[in-house]
Amino acid sequence: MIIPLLILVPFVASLFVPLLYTYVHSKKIGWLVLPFPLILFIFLCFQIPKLGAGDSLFYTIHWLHAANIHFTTHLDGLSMILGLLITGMGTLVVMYSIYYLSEREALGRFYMYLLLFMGSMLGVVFSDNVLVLYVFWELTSVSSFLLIAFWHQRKNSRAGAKKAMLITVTGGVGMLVGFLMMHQMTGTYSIQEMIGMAGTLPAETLFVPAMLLILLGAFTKSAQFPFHIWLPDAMEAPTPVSAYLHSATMVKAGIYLVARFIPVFGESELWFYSVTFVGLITLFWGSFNAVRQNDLKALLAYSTISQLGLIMSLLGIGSAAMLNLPGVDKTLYTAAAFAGLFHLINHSTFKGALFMIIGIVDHELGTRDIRKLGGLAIFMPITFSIALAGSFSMAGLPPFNGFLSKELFLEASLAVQQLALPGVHVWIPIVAWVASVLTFVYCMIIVFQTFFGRQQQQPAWVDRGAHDPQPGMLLAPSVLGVMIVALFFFPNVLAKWIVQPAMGAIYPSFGNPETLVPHIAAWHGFTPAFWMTIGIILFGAVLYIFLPQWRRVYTIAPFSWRIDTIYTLLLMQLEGNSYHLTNKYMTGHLHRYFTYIMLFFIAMMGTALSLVWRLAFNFSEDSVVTLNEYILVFVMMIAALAILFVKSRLIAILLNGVLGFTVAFLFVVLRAPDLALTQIVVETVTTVLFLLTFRFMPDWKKETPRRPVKMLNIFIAVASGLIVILTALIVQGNRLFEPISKYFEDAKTLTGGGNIVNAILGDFRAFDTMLEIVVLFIGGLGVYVLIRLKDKKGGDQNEDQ
Amino acid sequence: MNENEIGEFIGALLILFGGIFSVISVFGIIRLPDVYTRSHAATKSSTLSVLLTLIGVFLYFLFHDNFVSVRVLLGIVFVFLTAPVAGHLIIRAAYRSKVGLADISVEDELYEVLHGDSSEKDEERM
Amino acid sequence: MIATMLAISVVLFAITIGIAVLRLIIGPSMPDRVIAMDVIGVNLLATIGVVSVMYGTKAYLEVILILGILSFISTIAFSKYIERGVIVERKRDR
Amino acid sequence: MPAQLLLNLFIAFLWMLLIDEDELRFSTFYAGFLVGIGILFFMHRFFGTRFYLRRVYAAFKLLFIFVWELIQSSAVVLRQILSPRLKIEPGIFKYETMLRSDVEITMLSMLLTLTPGSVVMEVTPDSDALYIHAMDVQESREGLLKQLKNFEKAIMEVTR
Amino acid sequence: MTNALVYPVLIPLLTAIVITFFRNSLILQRILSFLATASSAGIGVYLLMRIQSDGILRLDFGGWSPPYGILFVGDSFALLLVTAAATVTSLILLYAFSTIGESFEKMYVYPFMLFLLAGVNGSFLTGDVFNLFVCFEVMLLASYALLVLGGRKVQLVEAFTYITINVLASWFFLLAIAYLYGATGTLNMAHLAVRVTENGQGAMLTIISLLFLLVFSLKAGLLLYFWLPGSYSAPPAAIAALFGALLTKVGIYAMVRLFTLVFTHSPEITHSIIGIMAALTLIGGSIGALSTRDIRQIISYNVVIAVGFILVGLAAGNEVALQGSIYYVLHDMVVKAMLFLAGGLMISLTGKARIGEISGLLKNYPSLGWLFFLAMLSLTGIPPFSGFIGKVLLGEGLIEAETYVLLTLAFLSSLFVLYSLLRIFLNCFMGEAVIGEEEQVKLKKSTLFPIVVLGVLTFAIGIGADVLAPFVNDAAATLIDPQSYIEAVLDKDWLLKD
Amino acid sequence: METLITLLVGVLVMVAVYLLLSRNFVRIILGTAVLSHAIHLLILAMGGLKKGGAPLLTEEGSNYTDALPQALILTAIVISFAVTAFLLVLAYRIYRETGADNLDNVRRELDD
Amino acid sequence: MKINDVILQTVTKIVVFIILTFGVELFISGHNDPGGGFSGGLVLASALLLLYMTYDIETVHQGIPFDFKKIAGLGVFLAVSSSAIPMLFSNQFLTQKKGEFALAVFGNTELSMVLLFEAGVALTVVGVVVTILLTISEDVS
Ligand code: NA
Ligand code: NA
Repeated sequence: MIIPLLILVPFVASLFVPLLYTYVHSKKIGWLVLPFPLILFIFLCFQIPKLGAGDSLFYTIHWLHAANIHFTTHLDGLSMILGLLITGMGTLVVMYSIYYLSEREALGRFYMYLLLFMGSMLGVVFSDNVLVLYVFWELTSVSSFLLIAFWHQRKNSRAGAKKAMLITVTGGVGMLVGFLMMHQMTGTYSIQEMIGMAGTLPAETLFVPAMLLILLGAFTKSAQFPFHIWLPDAMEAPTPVSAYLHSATMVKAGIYLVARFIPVFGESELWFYSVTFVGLITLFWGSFNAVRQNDLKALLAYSTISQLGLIMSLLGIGSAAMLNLPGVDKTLYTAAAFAGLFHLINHSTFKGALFMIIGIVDHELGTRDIRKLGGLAIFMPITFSIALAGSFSMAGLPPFNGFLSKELFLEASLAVQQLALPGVHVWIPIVAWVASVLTFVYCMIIVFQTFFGRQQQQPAWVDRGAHDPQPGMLLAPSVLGVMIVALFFFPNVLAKWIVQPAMGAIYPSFGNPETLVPHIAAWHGFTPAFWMTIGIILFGAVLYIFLPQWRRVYTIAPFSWRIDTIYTLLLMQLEGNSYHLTNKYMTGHLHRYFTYIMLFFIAMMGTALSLVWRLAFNFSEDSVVTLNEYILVFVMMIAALAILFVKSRLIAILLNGVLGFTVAFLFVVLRAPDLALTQIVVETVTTVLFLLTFRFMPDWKKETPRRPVKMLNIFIAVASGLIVILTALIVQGNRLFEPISKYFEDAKTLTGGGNIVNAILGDFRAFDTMLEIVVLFIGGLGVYVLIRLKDKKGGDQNEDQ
Repeated sequence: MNENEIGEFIGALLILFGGIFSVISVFGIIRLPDVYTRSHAATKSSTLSVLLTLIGVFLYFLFHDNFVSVRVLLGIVFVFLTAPVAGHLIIRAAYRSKVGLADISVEDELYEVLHGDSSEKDEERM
Repeated sequence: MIATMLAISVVLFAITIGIAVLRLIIGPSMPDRVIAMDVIGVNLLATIGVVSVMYGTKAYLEVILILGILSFISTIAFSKYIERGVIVERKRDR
Repeated sequence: MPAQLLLNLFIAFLWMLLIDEDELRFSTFYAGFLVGIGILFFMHRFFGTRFYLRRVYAAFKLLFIFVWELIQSSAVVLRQILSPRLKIEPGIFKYETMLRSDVEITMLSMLLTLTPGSVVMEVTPDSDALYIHAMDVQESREGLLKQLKNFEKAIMEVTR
Repeated sequence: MTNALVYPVLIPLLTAIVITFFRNSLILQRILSFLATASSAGIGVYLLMRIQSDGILRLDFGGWSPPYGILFVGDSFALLLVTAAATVTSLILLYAFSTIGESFEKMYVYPFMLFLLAGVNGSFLTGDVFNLFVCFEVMLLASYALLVLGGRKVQLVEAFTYITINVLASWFFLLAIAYLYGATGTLNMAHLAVRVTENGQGAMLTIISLLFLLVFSLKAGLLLYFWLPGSYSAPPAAIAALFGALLTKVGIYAMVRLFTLVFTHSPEITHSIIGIMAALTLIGGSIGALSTRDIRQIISYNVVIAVGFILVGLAAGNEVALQGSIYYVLHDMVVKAMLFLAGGLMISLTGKARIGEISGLLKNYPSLGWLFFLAMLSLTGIPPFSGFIGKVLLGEGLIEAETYVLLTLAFLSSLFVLYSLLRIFLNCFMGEAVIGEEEQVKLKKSTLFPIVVLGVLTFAIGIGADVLAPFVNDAAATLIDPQSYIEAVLDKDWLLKD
Repeated sequence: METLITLLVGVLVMVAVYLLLSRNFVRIILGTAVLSHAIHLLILAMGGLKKGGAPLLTEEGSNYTDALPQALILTAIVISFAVTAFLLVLAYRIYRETGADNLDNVRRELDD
Repeated sequence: MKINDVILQTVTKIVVFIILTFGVELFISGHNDPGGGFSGGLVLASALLLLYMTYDIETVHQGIPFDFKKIAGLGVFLAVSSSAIPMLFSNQFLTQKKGEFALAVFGNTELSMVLLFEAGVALTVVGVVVTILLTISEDVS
């Protein structure tokens, strides 16, 4: 019960905060928000021992029995990591926001969105039912959208929000379909139950599409190449949001999902390849692009992309442990997954700290442009210290936690060489190493180009009052800074209490998770990984120093490409083409629409008829025709055809009237006196109506459509006529049943009326008659209204209320 | 042949006459030179033929079924009353809408009165 | 004998109607056409009478009267339209 | 005339009551009506008007004249239609009538129009003259005028 | 015999007629018309309960037992739609009360709306094909009148297009009925089902069924939707909402009903064609929604997309897919009404109707903006709003039927829905506010109220989908296995005799 | 007779469809009118023609023609009358409002 | 020269009565013969149409001062509510219950719900047709 409550609390809070804000209209509102994540964090901390003992907490609230969708929460090691990140980072970010955001901002809305996000994110990681997971998944997209567009007056904010929403929701929809396919295969929406059936799945045809679709969701959310393009634009959000959603938590949802599904899909080589290589490409592309950024925040965005790629590739390599390959030491690969989880945490600490620092710089100096910044170390010593820790950690330097996970990563990349799989031996270590070099470079950029150099700018900073911010603002980044260092010295505490249960969740079939947790040590000899690290530092330093020289690489073709351009072009093309395409057929011209409809009719019925031409015609049931009937019908045909050729509409009306009268006569011949009566009167009244409305209209002009149009019209008319005739003849020749009408011949005894038609109209089917006069009544009122209610303004304004 | 059969026969004969008359009068509608003369053929000869026919029908039912059809009688009266009015109105409309007389017409005492002073303008609307 | 007479007359009426339709199509003037329509209406009425006799039924006698009424009304409507353009005035002689 | 008719009907009804049969019968009513006619004819001078059946008689006479004219002139028109060469000289002429009331004018016009060879085209606004289109003015003017006089006289017998 | 079955038609009908006599007493008109729609909704709920306990209900009009007389058949499918239609109409009425204006109110706008509802409900309930035609006509005539109300040029022109196309559709309908009667000699739908089954749905009957398909496609806007965007964006918001919520649904209902009850024997032809048409509709609607900057047109194209989406379920033809379609229909009625009302309000408040002409409304009318946002999310199928459950079930059904192309298109279309509406939200609600506080038209609470209620409804349907589940499941079960429908309509001896 | 009527219906449909495809209001409305004639005759033909006397029980004889289609047609006639009236008045209003007698012209005017 | 419609008007005075009588007769006899509420109503409406054409709206309105919209509404109301009445006696909707009493005027005509229903139909038809005609005519002239 407690876990659903956990999820519910932020949602409830998100409703109350804006309400509260209307009363407490000040920055203090943040202090009221702070307890929520803090209490949740503390609560989760208390659960750690329970999970360490190998337990996990399940709770089900029944929701939709019909669709087998239930709100089942599941707290295990994996979700615990994310849960701690969400609440812990949440606490710090709120704390930071209290000082960061000015009083002028719409704080009520800000905290509402933030809490909304927090609840959704907790929902994502605690849900066992994939559809419920999806519910929260999309809600994180929505809250992210709202937060990115927080300053919606800015064009870029809106564009960024739109891009993030479109891409993540697209992925989400794909993921949903993947889940539905999983349901088709397994009959369940529960992840745990799916894991239980994992062995039988690869044989299913839907296995691969389901896997790819779920990965699509994960990749879009975690900003993996080529879907990463939304993340840099998401930096339009206030910095606390960037720190929280777009580096520490939301983007980790995709990572979480991949980790979650390793037990389900891990046995597939395709899974291994997809996750590993997408991760590696993202790692490379992110770090490569981070180097060229001038905006510190953009740099951090690309670095986040890169780091997410790193974690993703680690999970990919980790999934190799599930591959049924002979003679493979599984722990080599479980170690990769371990590294992934470890780095997941580490990344949140140093990246969160860095974002907050950048925020402080921006807040204090009003710019994030590297080219304008420099030499801040003297003015902002505390800020600088934290930045240094964060950057060096990210670069993989000791004594910071990033060093440890970087080592593990390099080892994992080398471990791949043991795999008997094509295409992995060379590329994975090389890409890993190159990307690490680039990572080193941009970390140096952060440190040295912001806090050192550019001495000439210093007086300007003094004028602007560059100094460390008030202590409150430094509190949150300081906490993270401490963690960066602490985790370097005590990594195994984290490993045992936090990561180990998660390993159990990723590899449920591997027995005791304790065996899956390697001992982390800062120094473990002159391993290949060590030499790689040395190489990274050396090459990185060289590259950093000669950056101005080789920077033009970014203008060379493949490196200058931006996936963004594809996105923009796609949307533009979509809008432009859809405009042209739609305008091509939605012309507003009635005759065009009639043409479509009739052509559809002809195509469908014509095809059907031509396929069943064997259906016999049978004229034996035909009743006799007398000479006068032949003459009259012939005359009717002439009169009808003449309508097409007469040059005045009055003649056409006359001909139509004659047609009506002769139809009435046919009704007499065909034994339908009531029809004849009605037809005659209705025809006359209709004719009178024609005359009444004609006075002001000009006579019709001869319509001379272009020849092809005319031929088409003739074709349509003739074909329609033929189809009607043929179908009618088929039906007349192949009546299947006696009509039910014999019953009505007892009308006299049944209803007391001797006129069967009227008995039907007034009794058997009186309801038709009742509605028919209602129709007539509406028609009458309609005509009245049509004439009487005139648009007084005359013009076509939108005054439609 | 009893008296009923004679009655029926007379009825049928009237009907046949009606048919013949109608063909002849419609022949007039084709042959005559202008709308005014054609209206003569229409309003009366065809009225006559219809009246003959309806009387025939009336007689037939009278003798065949001993049935006095008030509706047919009413129909006869109705045609009798309305046919001339209709003819008169069409012709008046024709003249007022300036449909010309045939060339063979010899005199027109109405022309001066109606179209002489062009105070009333009736353009053709068809 | 009677049947033959009736059959012949029905055909004759049909021919009449056919010719009237021809006049209706060729005109030339509008009143010509209205006259033709009037002729068609009245002859249809007669035909229905004969057909009633042929079928030996009184079911269609209402139709005769109603056709008479409405062919009259439509003739008046057309004449008024040709003559005045308006067939129902709000107030005469304004 | 209406008063006399009403009285006649009253007498017939009275007669029916007097006979006092078990059920209402049309024949009794009919008999009573005939009795009423007799009584009224005997008494009509007291009303200061003509005996109403005289009008009925006049109406029948008018009808007879009309039917006769109808047949006659129909024959003329049919002959003209059927003659191989059209020999007609149509035209419009004005006829000033001595009839005045709406009903009289209408009756005259209808009779004129129904008989072949002539159509009333216009009635003057004062209802004192008719414009008549004749199928063959020269040949039938004599006949037409005679016909008109006949009609006028017969109509006045009925209406006045 | 349950006379209550006719109330959802009779009450609006009688009320409409009665209030025509009180043209000038607007208050009375409003009270009565609202009572009529609200009570219809209530009766719908009551009847749904009755069906749960008593099974499918029927009412033989005049006591003439089927197939001779006309009857109403109340199964869960029909009554779910009746309830939704009446509910949505009553909310739209509330909106109309404060926006439609006195000149409209005196020109019978409420009677027309009630007539429309009566026709719609009749179409849902009737068990007779020809009566279905008549009910359609009641609905159509009312829609014609509503469409021209106000008499602006653009309305008149769109009305002409709309009416003539519907006249053609009605003609096709009659043609189809004529052929069907000629072939089977009956009009009662259950009886038709029996006779078609007995004879086997041969080529002739399939050809006839294609004609019905054409008719309902025109009415529903399945592929043949050319008339829709124009005519739905011409009238005032309340009326457009009514159209958007109800009109296409009737065509959809009829198509589902006939192709699950009567013409069920050649799905490889009929349902395949429906599938292809639905696919093309999804594509055309999606493209259309991006093609225009006119807010109402965008919303109208969303109507088109929904039609394709719902009928994809019929094409798949299995029970889960149909459940999904039913959920989605209900959802769409609520949310389309909401969207049209919100869109209409935007236009009336600003006097502008196109993206790019409006900006920053969120500052002026935050509540309206968030309601629009909510409608957008719901329509995209973003949980936990009402679109989600239908989407999920439909997805399940499509996967089960292995119709992956339809699956792909259906789910892709929701992205187009999102994008098209997001454009409105980002451009019109977000951004710099251009309307100053002093020139800002005041937004009345009473105007906003019905939109709020609709928003609550879409949330409630999403969260409380389980409350609807027994009804939806029953509805889908009846559609999949119409035997219970047939047995409820035709008495035992009839089934034996035939 | 059924075949003959069906042929007539076919011709009427051809004429009507051709009229519907034109631009002038009156032509289109005439098209719908002709279309309604066609469908009424077709419905009648679908019930079988001249298979008995007029469906009046007062008539002698025991064989009646199918009355149901007749009832349906009566309903259809009324409805098509209502629609035609509405459509005509609509065309008239459009003309009074815009001075155009076909939709293309009005559209052109609206676009400007 | 002004138009003198004396002939038309005189004849119409007579003819209208024939038409009206016929219309009522059609309405009454629809039970067993061709006719009924609908055609009866139409004929009545065409009688009125003839009057409007012969005279003019204002003149006719002086003689027949009805709001035809209301007549139509009354008709529909009659038809629909008479359908609903049987429900009050726990019969099915639209049960056309036959009454036992005979009306002296029309002989042994059964007064049934059908008659009420048909009267509603006839009134609606008259009301609607005349409303349409008048609405257009008043706008045109
Ligand atoms: Na004469
Ligand atoms: Na018609």
